[in-house]
Amino acid sequence: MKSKQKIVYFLFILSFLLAGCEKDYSSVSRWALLKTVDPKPIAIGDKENGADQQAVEEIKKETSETDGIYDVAVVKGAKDIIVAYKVEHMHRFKMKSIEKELKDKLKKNFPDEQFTVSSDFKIFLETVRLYDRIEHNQYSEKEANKRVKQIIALKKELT
Amino acid sequence: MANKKNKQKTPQQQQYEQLEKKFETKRPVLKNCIKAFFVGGLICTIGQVISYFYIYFFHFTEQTSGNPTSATVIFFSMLLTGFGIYDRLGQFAGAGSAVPVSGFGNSIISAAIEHRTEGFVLGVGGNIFKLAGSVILFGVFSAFVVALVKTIIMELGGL
Amino acid sequence: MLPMFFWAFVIGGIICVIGQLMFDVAKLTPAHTLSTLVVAGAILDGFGLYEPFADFAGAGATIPITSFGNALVHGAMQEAETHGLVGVLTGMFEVTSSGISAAIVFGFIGALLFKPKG
Amino acid sequence: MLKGKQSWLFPNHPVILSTGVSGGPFEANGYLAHDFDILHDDLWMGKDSYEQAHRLLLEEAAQTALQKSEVKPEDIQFFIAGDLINQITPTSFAARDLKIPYFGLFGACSTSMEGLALASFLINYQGATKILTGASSHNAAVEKQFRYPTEYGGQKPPTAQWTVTGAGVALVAANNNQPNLPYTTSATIGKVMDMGISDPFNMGGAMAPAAADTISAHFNDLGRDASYYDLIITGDLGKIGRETAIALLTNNGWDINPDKFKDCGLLLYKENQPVQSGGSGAGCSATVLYGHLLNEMKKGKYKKILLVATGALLSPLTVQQKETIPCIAHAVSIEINGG
Repeated sequence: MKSKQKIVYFLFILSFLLAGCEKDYSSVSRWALLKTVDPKPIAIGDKENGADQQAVEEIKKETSETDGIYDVAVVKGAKDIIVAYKVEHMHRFKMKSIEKELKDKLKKNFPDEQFTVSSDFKIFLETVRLYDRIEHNQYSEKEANKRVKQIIALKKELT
Repeated sequence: MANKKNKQKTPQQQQYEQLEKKFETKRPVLKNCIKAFFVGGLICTIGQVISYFYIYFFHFTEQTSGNPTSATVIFFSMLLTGFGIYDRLGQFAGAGSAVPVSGFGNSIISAAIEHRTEGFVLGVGGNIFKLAGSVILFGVFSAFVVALVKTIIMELGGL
Repeated sequence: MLPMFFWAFVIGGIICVIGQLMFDVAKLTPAHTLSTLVVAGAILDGFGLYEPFADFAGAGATIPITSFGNALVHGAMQEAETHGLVGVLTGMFEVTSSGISAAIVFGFIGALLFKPKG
Repeated sequence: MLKGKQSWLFPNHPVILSTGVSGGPFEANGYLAHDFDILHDDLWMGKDSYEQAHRLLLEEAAQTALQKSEVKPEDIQFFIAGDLINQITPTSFAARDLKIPYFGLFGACSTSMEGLALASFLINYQGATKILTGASSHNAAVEKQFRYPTEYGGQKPPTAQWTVTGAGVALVAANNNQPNLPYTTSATIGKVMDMGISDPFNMGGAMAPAAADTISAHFNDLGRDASYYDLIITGDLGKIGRETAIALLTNNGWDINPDKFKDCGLLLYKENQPVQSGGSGAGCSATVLYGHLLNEMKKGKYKKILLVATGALLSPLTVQQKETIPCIAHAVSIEINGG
């Protein structure tokens, strides 16, 4: 416990120093928490204007129209679709009911898809990071799908 | 309670109390509240920064980042207590530094430091919860009662 | 994110002001004040009010000691869902353990490293 | 000689042969720093615990008093002293090393005058020729016992007082017509008063009635009034207690000149030091009297003073059991024949 925490604090200080030199991510995910980034929805392994791509764009539109939600990131993996979004601050009190409402709505409109819906900043951040890497072709399709699974696992830890 | 006490007081004592009140320096309630507001708010904002730090750089979500955040705040509280700064901050800010979890840490750490002259087992071990003990006791007991009541209600509701 | 900081500051500050009023107006000792706040946190969570509040205020709700009561109830309820009434007892420290263990560990490290300055 | 109800007269005028005063870092920054014989710049004073540092303060003050008058410990009959710590261990442990027959006193912060009154009485009636008497307190040791750990960030209200780190010791001896030495002329032993104050952060308010009662008794017993003295000085009433005591005495029909009614706890520290209502503790009246006030008397500023040391006889236990605070005050008058 002790040594583990020590490492954490060491990293804590170190990462402050390194934060300036970090070149991994492009500016989109870097500012993901600070401002509205509005990333394009992505369907992994799908061509431009494919059926999947149209579906994710539809999902994004649907999600964005929900009351209190802004800045939506959608990534479609092999099986699952991650829908991460931000909630306007004054709506955060009823964040749980917004999530439920959105889930029900998506299930109704897209009965064939598997959704992972989250308003957690971490999930949003990771989704945008994934989007960045796919956009910059840093990930192969396989890697991207693996990453999708990791994010879903992270979300499951929450509950 | 206060009423019962007053009844026990002789008229002479009550008369004296009134006289003494005239000379008693009033607690600067408004000033204290403003100081508590700003210091307490600042500590919480720092906590928010730390939790975003954990979200951004480590595998913590908004929900799970609470744990490392309080641990970090308590760590800083240890440093401030050890260097003799926290007691001065406490005199300035009152509840502003006592109510956040750093104040909980301070109460444990200050008791531990204070009693090291009596040895680590009887001194530190025996006195470390001298101040925080009541918080833990009432926290745990009230949580037990609340959870018990809630569980029973839910099970009855399920019947 | 920026409103998050703002609300963390404001809500955290307000909880501290409540504590200060308990010090100065109700003339409670720090131990009484903090115990009362913890119990208040537990009761609020009992009514399911603490979580939305924490969603809204972030660290403004999780850093003040009230969250300790909330976390204890949370741990107990989580276990209660899987293990029934026994879980209330066993699950209590599931969520809060980090705060207490950090305080204990750092308290002891502090005792090893520091002397009271007076 | 008993005079009136509760006062002693000392017709043989026991003299205060020499004094020793030690203090801590906080006192070194105060107004009266130059009146201390020994000042430490660290609360630990090189010891392993605050309690040991507490003992060191008393030992040093005692040694200084002995050195100044070139008296050996063997020539002293009794050591009468006390402090605030449980079972007055710092004083008793210091007595162990001094090897002087010892009376341990507990009168909380009134210990200094309790000791001086008893020492004067014994010497006046040939019970002894030389007695060492004193009182001491150590801020951190007392805080640790009575309040919170010293590093705990609790907020002290403006009525709170700051415990003095310091010891004052006087060597009281039979009067052999030594020139220019202060001598004690009378003492009034107070009774325990409880006016129903239960706030341990408002000691001054709790102790003021005891001080007023003892001063009134002193005036009545000896047929004096406030004009007899150049200075009436209380031990550690602080701002609130001092004003309350003046009001109480005025209500009782005594004419008190506020300029001649001071408080040891208010003399020690500067305004910018965070002592809230003033200094307190057993060492407060002891260090101020045996240092500052006797120096001023020797310089001729005061001829007759009345020192009223006040004590709050509480313990952390009684506070938690919601008991009110019983208080006591003892007065000793000290005079000097001006050169």
